Amino acid sequence: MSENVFQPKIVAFLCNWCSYAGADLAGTSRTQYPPNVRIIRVPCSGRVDPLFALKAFQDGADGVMVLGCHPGDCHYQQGNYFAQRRYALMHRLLEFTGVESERLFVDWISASEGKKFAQVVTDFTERVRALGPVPIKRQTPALQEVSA
Amino acid sequence: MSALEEQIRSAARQYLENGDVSVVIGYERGPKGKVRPAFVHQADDAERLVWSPECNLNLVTYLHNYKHSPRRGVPVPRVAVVVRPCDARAVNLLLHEQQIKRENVKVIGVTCAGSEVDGELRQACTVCQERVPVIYDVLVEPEQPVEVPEAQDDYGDVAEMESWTPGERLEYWAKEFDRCIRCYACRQACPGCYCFECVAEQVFPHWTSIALELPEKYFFHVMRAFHLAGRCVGCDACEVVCPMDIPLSKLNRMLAKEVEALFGYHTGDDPETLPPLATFSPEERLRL
Amino acid sequence: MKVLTQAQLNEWLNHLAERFTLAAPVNVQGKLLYRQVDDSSGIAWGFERTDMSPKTWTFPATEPILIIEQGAETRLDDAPAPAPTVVFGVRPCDARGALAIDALFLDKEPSDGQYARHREATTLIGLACPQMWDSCFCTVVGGAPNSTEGLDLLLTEVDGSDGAAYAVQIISEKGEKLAAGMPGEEKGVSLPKPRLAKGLPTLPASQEWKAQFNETFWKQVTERCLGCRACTFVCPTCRCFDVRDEVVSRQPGRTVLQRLRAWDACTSAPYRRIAGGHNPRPTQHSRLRNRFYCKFMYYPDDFGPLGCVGCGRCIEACPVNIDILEVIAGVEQLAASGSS
Amino acid sequence: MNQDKPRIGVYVCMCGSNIAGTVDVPAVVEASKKLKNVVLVRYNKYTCAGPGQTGIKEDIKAHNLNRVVISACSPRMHERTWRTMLAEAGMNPYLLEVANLREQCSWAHPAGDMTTQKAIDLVAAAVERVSWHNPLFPRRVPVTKSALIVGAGIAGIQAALDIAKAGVPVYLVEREPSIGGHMAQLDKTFPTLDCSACILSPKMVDVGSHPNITLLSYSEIEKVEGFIGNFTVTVRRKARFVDETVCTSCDDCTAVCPVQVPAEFDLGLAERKAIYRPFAQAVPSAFRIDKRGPAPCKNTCPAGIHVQGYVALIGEGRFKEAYDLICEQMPFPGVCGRVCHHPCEAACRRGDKDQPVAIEFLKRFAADWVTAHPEATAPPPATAKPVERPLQGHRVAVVGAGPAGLTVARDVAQMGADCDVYESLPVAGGMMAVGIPRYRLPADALQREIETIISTPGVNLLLNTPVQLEGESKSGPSLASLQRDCNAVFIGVGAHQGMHMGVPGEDLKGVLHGAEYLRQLNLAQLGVKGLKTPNVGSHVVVIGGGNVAIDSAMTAKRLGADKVTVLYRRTRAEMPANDWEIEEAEEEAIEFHFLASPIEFRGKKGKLAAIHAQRMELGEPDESGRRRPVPIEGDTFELDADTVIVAIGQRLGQSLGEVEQSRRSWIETDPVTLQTSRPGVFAGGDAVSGPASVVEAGGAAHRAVESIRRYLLGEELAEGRSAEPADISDIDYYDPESWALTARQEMPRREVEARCGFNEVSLGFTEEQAIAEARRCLSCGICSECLACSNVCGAGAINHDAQDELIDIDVGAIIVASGFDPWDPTPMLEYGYGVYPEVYTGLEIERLSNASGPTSGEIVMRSGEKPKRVAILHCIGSRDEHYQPYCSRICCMYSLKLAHLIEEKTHAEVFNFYMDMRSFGKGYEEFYERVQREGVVFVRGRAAQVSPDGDRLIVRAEDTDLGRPVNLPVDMVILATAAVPSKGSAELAQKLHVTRDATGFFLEAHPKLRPVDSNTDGIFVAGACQAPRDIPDTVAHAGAAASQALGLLSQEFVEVVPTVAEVRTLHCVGCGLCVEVCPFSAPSLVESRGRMVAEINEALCKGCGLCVAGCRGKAISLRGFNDTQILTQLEALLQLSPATCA
Repeated sequence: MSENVFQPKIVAFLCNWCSYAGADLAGTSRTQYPPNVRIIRVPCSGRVDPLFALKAFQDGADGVMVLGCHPGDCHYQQGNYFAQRRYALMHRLLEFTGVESERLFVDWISASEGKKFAQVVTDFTERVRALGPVPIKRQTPALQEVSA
Repeated sequence: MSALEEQIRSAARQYLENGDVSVVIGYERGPKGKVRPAFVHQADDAERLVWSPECNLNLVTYLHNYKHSPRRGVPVPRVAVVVRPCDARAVNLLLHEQQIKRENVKVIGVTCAGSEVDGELRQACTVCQERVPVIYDVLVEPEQPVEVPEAQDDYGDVAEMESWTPGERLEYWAKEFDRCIRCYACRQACPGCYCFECVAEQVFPHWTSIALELPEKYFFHVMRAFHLAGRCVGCDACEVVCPMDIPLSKLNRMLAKEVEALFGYHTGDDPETLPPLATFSPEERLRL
Repeated sequence: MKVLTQAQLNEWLNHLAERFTLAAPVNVQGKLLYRQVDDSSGIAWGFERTDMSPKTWTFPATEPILIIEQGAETRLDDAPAPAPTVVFGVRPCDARGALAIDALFLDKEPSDGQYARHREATTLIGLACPQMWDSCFCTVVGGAPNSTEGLDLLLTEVDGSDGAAYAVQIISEKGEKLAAGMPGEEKGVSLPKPRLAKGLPTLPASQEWKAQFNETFWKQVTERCLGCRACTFVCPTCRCFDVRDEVVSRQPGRTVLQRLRAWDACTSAPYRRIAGGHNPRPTQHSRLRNRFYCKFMYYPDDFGPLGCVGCGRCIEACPVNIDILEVIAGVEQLAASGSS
Repeated sequence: MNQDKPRIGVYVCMCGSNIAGTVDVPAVVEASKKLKNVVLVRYNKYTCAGPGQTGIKEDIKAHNLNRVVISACSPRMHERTWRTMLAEAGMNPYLLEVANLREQCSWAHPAGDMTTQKAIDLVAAAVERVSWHNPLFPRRVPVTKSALIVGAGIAGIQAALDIAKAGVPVYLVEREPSIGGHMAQLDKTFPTLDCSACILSPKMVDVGSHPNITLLSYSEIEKVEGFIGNFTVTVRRKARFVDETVCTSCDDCTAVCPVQVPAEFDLGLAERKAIYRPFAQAVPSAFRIDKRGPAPCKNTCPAGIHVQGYVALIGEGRFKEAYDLICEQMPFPGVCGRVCHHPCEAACRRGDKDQPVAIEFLKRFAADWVTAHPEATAPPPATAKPVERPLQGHRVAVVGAGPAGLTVARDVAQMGADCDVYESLPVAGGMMAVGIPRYRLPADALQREIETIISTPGVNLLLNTPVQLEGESKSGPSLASLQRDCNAVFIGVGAHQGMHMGVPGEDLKGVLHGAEYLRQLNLAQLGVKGLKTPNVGSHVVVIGGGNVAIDSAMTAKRLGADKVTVLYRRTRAEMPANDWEIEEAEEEAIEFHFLASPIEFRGKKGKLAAIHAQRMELGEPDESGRRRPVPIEGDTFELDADTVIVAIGQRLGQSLGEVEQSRRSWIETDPVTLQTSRPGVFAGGDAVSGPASVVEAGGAAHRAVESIRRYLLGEELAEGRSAEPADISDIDYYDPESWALTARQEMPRREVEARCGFNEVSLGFTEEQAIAEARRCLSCGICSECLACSNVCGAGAINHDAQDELIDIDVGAIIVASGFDPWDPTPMLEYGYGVYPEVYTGLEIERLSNASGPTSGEIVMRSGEKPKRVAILHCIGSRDEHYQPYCSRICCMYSLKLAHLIEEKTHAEVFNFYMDMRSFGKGYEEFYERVQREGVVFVRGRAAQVSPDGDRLIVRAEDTDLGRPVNLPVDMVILATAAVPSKGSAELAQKLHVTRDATGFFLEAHPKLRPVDSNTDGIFVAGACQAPRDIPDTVAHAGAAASQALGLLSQEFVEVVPTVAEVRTLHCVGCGLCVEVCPFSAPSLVESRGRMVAEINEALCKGCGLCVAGCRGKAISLRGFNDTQILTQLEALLQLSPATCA
């Protein structure tokens, strides 16, 4: 990859039962996807407080993914349904306050959808790359001074 | 003295005289003529109470100060509170969230013709069609019925902003949040904000910095709006109290609009209905 | 005394903006705030009282005060030094506010390094008030609309031959240095007398406050307090802060933290809450009362100056109309009734 | 928070070259060394292997490590292994964090700086996170020592027997009525060609008789709760309607069942009865009744007559049985068959397509047939049903001998009560006798049915005995006296008084009222002494638009009127009379004058001469929905008439005293119980509802009888009852595949010219007509509820009212063995399955070849002839990305087996069209060679199309070996269809919270190492539900699953994850959101220091974190996944990695 291409930072919260297993399957099948994504394992998409996404953007994530089991397949019966409602609203809120809603990606990936996982990550990385850096990152003047 | 004032005072006097409540929360005028919250403990003091369109806070917020027993062995105080229709929805919110017990609160509901900020009718009031509070023990009514505006709230202001580009919206909010001094007046004035320790101030877990910089202000306001999703009653007290005049109601109204569109839910219609984030529907597939 | 026409003043300010960070009252979406300006054109002339005090330049709302680098060994660095700054349009009360803060941060050992660097780097150009505005009460707390205390230069608007003109009083050495090369001409002018407010209370002495500490009066005053931080953040003398170390960069072998200082307020509940949830000032009543006692008793007793300069901003900012003048009058009355 | 300063050991696994080949491991190690709190970093070739583990254990001791980060494969792979290792080294197992460098890094990305950078980030974030780990202590919970198996095909059977053998109780749940699955359908098994049933049946019998196995056949999983070792499974035992413990499998019931439907077990190639057993060796061997819910006709019938049942019986020519069945609910079949308004026909689903079944006429036919065949009316053979007489010793009074009263009398008498029926008229029958004209209902038809009732032992009819409902009577009985003398009273006095118009001249001679007029006429015709036929003049005008008006008009005509005019104030469209009655009246030249209403009857010398009438127009609809007639101001006219019959409605005509009245002066009753305001007094029929029909009176009678029974036995009157019929809108009724349109039989009628006098107009169906008409029935409910089976069942095993039952079962392990289904090849239009009759699926041929199948083992075409040439097409729906991408694994071999069987049984030429031959198992390749030697032809090439050619079919394919097209004419085509997950797998997976793979089969925890574990602990998969497999593999797989389950069940305790939610009480404001969102009811609000706060029941908490994320004040946290841990990991990941890769 060329040096001057923008490499977005992407954080993905993956539920342990479906999506994390799906990501594992992508690896097991040697399906390739961009290394920009950093995965955090959580028990359920219902565990992922939308504030995590907000916080991730603040800390400089250019894109945040929250992936859970398909509706009806939640290991905990209802977690993804609640996640869906929470993220629907957080999405609108980000959109309304000027953060491109494409930066927050919520989807359902089953344990058998390794291919889909890789595809989704690849597409998302490219979309976020096109958007450029997240606009609400915390700027720390002190850091710039020191690291300069 | 208006008919409304007379009725509020007489209700307050009666509650205090009968020992139904130990304090009545209403409005009074300060030494320079400004309207401000009043706490009436004696029946004779009921004469201090006033009512005018300038009464634009949500006094239900103060119920949080009276929801617990002050000392062991002392019962939870009983309180009367003067409310507008939007404030009354907050009473239902707090009832649903088990913060107050119905028997401990007397609601003096005022038939509302809209409240004013700096002499101008609050924007939401120009389209609000609710005149009578959803919950009250005493209804304060004017001699003449209050006109209901024809316009319903179509959230036109919010919709207009939604037509902007993300960049324009970001610029707008960056400008507005830039003035924020993180004084938390918005949070403190809100009946729905009553966490023991706000996420914005917690050390463990450490969600956000103490800095008064734009990203932290953004985090705070978006976080607060999210925590009020499906819970905001639209009283706009947050915006009214903001010393920096940040149009916070827009955030809440945007979410109210979405909550209405997605879930058909209005905060505070009654104390029983589960708010949208406390329930789900297996059939729905929302835009994500 | 040197007198500048508006044009000369503008020219001078433009000149200053090239050499210094120039801050002045700016109308930001309807609010008057001291913001950096590139030249005189951005200045909100003819203002009364700004919504925030110029404290933001000598005691910023947030700033790093220490840089901590953890690697093989730990290294501590001062926070980046403030740039040389001129604040223009400082009202005399606000300059007295800076002096009040100095009493704690500079005059007592150990002094606050970062604050000292700010004060060192900052020159305050005052603009005298022609009158006391609504809610102003500087005269109650020992100030005046044309007080020179704490300022480096004070400009007073005088009648010019065509439009406004400003008479310049040089107050400090720093001011003198800055005024070198200032345009304008020396003239004999008499400075106008500001119009003072009437019917203001008299400030009771510190011991009078002490006597009223347990009065039910405080309950009445504070019952409606929402516990926000607006009054303290707009105040030119409030200087409480919170400190936290925050990681700003992590690399294997090198973690950089900044020690961040941000304004805090004694009126808010978490201010004195300690681990385990205990709060020595458990009620809003005790918290707000503390603010008044700090201003009129603890601070003058411990550090000298009053903690209030009578700018009246807290009266304007309070969402529930808690009025410090009403409090002063109340204590005055209590003291009078108590002594009789 | 952790007390000690973290001392972290980092281990970077190379995983051979799996990680090291892509990630620069030395660079990761060097970077890790610089991380905060890291004491030592090592790298291993294989960290999971013994030496790797031993080294770590030694390091922990030697370097006093208190945290460990292992950077290796996915934690889903070895996290458990390493946790155990930590425990062995004396550390808390939860002070471990695994960085996934393999599945989510080295395997997914190319070698390079970015991949190495990602690996470094992952390790560094794990190091930061592990600093915040706290020791956690799993809870130990006892294991319930029993297992549940879902599905009882060969896999479920094998697993059940294996577990049962080990002494552990097993619950075997099968949704079909019998166990056995698809294996029971097969003929022979490959490659040994032994009989499938012969090797399966003994195992099935073992299951049925094993003391450790509880067989729950015809049952489905409703809900699964709990966790490993402690599941609670709710099983729906679907109503079988035959008690398995009582049924002796004698098979008497199927002989009498009149309903035939295609047999599922034979894939529709044969038929079965509605009561059936899928196959002879079924286990359990009990029968089952196939019901789809109440048929719409029965459900709509106010009296609840078993409509579909008697229609089915008539269709079989069993007329007497049909008559008896009708009589169970309706003692007046002959009456009802003539005058019913038949709502059943409106509900008949036939009517959606062509015309409804002529149900009413069939009922009349049954009644008439019985009358005409007295020899057949001998009492039915004594049934096995014990006669219950629960009301013995009670006395019930019935006031009014109309249809309601007589039905009540019969029913309570049959239950053993003594019943006095009081009738004020000299005849019994109420409106049936005195309201309906004789040309509609001949006297003998009615009289016969009344006699049957009053001859019921216990019924005592008292004619000419009015009962005074108000106060006490000196002359005769009163309601009060009846209540004193009897235990319960039923009032069914009807509505016999005609309403008056209230216009001037209504008292003139010549003005009659409908009800009284018809009563007088009927009583006279019945020969009651002293009553004369009423006189009508020559110009008769009937006022009104209801049935009474039409009856009055038509009788007037028959009594000699020259001209009869019906005057009605609205239009024909609004007339309440039945359409067919109006049509008949029109046929008989009755005139209609619409939109007019009399305002005065004008007379001469006290006798009617003319009607002064007002013209009307239609205005707004009234409350009945009909448009209201509005007078047209000033528009009146005069109509000559010498007789007027006012038929505008009827009323009670009796004062009620203490019995409450409704708004319209009818008797007020509870709609569910029909009890009046006086306890013990019930009422029904026209007196309650206003004028209605015989069948509605019958319905009211049933309702009242049930209430009287409950009342007399001291039971709660209303419990479990409703005033509404069952809601059947969701029932998916049976649709016969061959639903041909057939016209409804016409009712033969008397010619109009012959309709003089009071002869009956309708003549009734012939036997042939009746049978033909009855066979038009679609058998909506499948079981017709003719009750013939109940009548013949000697064991009394049949209960037509059985309900589904939900039972909760506690088990420690669950095995899913839900099997596969053969794929339905209909979507592959090119093969013409379902279009050309001679295209079969493999399983269909299995049934044909099976000696107990529809052709007794003959492989023949639908014509019955043996085929001369057969083509077997392989890979139908398998290895095809449009359908199933996978190889179904069993098809090659079963195709070979079928080829052999066909060749053997028919000597036909057999052609196999295949893509690749997969004969992988023991003896399979040898079998392939054998079949080749037998002369079966193999063409390598997937068949492209099957098309008709006269009587034969042409198979088109390309022979890829020879590289030329093949066009082969054959007699029969067999499709070797794919195996797909069995129907309902998706729902089952959701209930069990286990995952399925992309093709829908259940997903194993690891494809190689954990082939029978699902990804939910304690739930195992067995057999073809996990992937298509043949019988030997299925049996082995099931045995493996059983052994895994036994391994679990042999433990006393299981450890339950400690990663559950906990509340920071200080921060909790008690809003209750956690209580609202938790799917497991783990949080609740409790009082703490004067306020309400949340508390987590750890035994119920599953650790999903739904409440944690919902809690606004962050008062709840999730152990092992708390906010600080996740935020630290998040910050580390983001702060470490530069935005642009340098």
